Amino acid sequence: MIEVMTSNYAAAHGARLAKVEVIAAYPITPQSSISEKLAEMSVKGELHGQYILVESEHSAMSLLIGASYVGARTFTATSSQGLALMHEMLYWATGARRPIVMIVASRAMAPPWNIWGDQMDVIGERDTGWMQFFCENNQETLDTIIMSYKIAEDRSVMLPAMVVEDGFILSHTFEAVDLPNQDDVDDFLPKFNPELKIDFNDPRRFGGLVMPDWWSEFRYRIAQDMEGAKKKIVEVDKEFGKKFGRTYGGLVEFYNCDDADVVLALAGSAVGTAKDVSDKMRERGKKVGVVKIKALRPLPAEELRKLNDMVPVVGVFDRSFNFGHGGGIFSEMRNGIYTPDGGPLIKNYVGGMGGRDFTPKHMEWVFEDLLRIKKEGKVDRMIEWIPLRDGTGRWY
Amino acid sequence: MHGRGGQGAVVASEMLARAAVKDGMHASAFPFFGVERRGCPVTAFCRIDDKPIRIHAGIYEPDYVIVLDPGLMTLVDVFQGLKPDGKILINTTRTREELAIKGPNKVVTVDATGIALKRGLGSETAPIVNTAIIGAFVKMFPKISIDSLLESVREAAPVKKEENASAAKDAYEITKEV
Amino acid sequence: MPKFTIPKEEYVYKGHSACPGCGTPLALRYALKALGPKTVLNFPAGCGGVILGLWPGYAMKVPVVDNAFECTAAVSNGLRAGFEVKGVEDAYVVGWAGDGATVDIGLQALSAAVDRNSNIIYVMLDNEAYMNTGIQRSGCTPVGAWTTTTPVSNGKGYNLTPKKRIMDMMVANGIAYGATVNVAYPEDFVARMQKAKDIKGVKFIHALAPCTAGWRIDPSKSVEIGRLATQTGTFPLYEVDHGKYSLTKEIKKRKPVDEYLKLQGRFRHLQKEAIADIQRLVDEEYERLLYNVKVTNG
Amino acid sequence: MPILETYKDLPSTPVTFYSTESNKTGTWRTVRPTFNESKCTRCYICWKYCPDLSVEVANEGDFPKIDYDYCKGCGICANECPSEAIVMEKEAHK
Repeated sequence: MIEVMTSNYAAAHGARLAKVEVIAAYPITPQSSISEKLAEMSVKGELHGQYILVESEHSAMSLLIGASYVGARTFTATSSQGLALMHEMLYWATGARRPIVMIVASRAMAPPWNIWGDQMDVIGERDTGWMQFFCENNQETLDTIIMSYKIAEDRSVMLPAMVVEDGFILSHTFEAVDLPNQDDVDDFLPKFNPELKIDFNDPRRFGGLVMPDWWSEFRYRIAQDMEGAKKKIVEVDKEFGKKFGRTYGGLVEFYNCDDADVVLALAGSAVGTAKDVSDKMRERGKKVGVVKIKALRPLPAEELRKLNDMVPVVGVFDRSFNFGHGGGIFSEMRNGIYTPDGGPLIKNYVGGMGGRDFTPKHMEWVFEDLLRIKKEGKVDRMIEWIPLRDGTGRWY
Repeated sequence: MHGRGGQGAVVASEMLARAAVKDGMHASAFPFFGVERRGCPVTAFCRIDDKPIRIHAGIYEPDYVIVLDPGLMTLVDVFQGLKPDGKILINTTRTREELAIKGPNKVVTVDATGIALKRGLGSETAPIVNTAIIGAFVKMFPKISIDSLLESVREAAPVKKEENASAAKDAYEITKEV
Repeated sequence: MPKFTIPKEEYVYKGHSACPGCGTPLALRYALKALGPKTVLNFPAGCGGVILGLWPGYAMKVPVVDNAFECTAAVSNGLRAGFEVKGVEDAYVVGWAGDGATVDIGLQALSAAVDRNSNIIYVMLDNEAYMNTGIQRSGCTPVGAWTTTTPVSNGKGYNLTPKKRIMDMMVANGIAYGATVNVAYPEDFVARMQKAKDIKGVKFIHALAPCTAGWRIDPSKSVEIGRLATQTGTFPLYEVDHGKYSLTKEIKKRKPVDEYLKLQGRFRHLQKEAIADIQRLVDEEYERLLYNVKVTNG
Repeated sequence: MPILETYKDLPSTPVTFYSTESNKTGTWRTVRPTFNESKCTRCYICWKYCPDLSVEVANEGDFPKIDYDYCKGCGICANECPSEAIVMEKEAHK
């Protein structure tokens, strides 16, 4: 059934269709309409579990960890400061191997206050051991939530997943979304059935105090499972495609890349804009491609390394900035692409932060800049902020 | 789509998107992401295409501009970016000349306020004109059928669904095609 | 014929890692004797986690989950929600947090769990400081006590902040049931837990458990000193059943507080005047309690 | 019980595997409770107050027995015993 809705509503429908059993959430712009929609669904009896109003994001995550230990499927939504407040419990969910799924409507971190789209919040949490999936449009938000449960709850994975929608740009934009029917989702997504949960007949301590002699092994086990998740992600994406007719490239999608002179790698809602611009520029004979980073965690390093043989110049667009270094996705890309033998020329474009629009014209400017770099054979400026009011880039 | 906080510009853009999708097109609708407060000028956008819409960015060169509150025209340059062959729809009882509109753009007017009040939508001081004005708009943009629009209005209107649908229909009927 | 005055069943294993003379294992023993095997405990950071032993070992016969410092009430609520959605009705959910994890860092989550009338038992294991991290002052440290963050020099520097009136706060917040218990009174401890367990809503148990290291006491004296806390009125035993206060251990004639203080190294620096001040404080708080008993039963 | 040797032996969720009973805390002891059955009234105060579960009473009516494998020698039993049936003595091996 096709319905026009925001990405926030699509997220709520994703949770409903995944038959989540315990939801705990705390309001924050631009996530709030997810919480509101879930509350409405709960009142109408459309949810299969409990919806609990908590007093903070920290408690939301804590509560879900508790419920997950009993074997309940859990969900929450947050943004920005709320995600930062959760920070401690994000590590906890990972270490405790709780396959919680959370949607983040990404938003700028204060101060000064700014409630708009910006990926600083989620980039800042990329090392907490959560899988991170970025969405390009509202349909992808819904589909990714359903897929995330299947990936996260797999006994070989058992790691939490963060689904990222760009705040406002997706969260408040109405688009057509194909709502799958419940039977198909039930068929696709098995019930959460963890290997270990609280069992009064087999009382265990979930956690424990681990000494240095075993600590590395505990970490290594997670590292291995995160690595193994890559295979699962690709598998689930394919399976989803078979069932619902939509796929998202698994970990990473190469669009117009095969014969490209330059490519731009990016994550989130700007991917669509980049694809559009890439098509239009190709009509004019400019061979530009787009690398859609679907999963930032686990980082699809093997796939990214393919770019070594594909293109001489790679641009990376970041909707956030890590002070003191560069964009987070930029760091990740370099980390992923480069081998001891080197890699392509690479440049970071930083923009679209705090709600500043990143338009097709900006995108075109970026591609032209990359083509110039290809022609000149060198990167003159590793990190460029686009647009800035001092005349760097262009301001529309 | 230019309006004031509380007039329903955002919901109207959503209704247009819904109707376009019903008629087999692709659409996306979104507000200007600001801090919306009742009464302050707000802008909402709707992008409609036969092909899937992948762009997630604002609209700077619209084909159509809809003005929910003519009082805004002295505050906001509603013509900004409007293509030379673009059309503007204004909620007013005045004429193009009375509004002193120059330039090449086609101007369509509709008394959405009168229609809204007749249908009991809002009050004299704060009429809810969004559904009436999009009724007029689909007359200008026949790729969206009035039936799909009315269905969308009924779906998305938070209250007074029938009154809102009637307002859209009234406006549709009195607006002349251009 | 000699009789057991508390249930015989044990749910704590031998070989746990508590210091000799520690009050906490006693509290765990008594609580679980009342609650039985279908109980899940959750522990934030604190001595509790260490006492349960090193991985892969574990000192309890019931399931336990570990959690972060400030989220005991929220995790407990989550466990309860999990049981509810899974149709498990006969399990007890116990949040077992220290005084600092409760009255300081965990107060927000606890208060909200009370607002939600979450069906949990919350045991605040009160040893009157952050003992696990090395005896730092908490909101439950009594006036006069030395801690490592209220170090005493030339008779000055000891804690001057009164112990937080957490029970009154919880009662005002709307707990279903509250009780103070003391490891020196096992029968009362078990009775209070038995009463609490089947009441719906948040049951807040304030349990006093002496800490030999933090109180600077001889391990063999920990029960005796715990008992003196109640006998002097420093830690009176009472319950609050849906807002109604009543004493659960009547002390006919309260002993002077000095008898309690003088056995503990953490109060060794106190001069006569300071002891008199503490006596006055204890008297005032005790009068407040009697007043609460009177007005809520009138 | 699983054998734990490498990271592969760890479960997907960190949990414990054994009871702490392999941890013989009796080695911590520097003083030792000695029990004199003739003075014991079987009030079981020593059993109630033992933090280390090292005073055992098999059945109601039995005399308490001290489990020296785990007794940490805190001395609460001796301190609390109303009939002086338990006395703390220096550990011989110390």
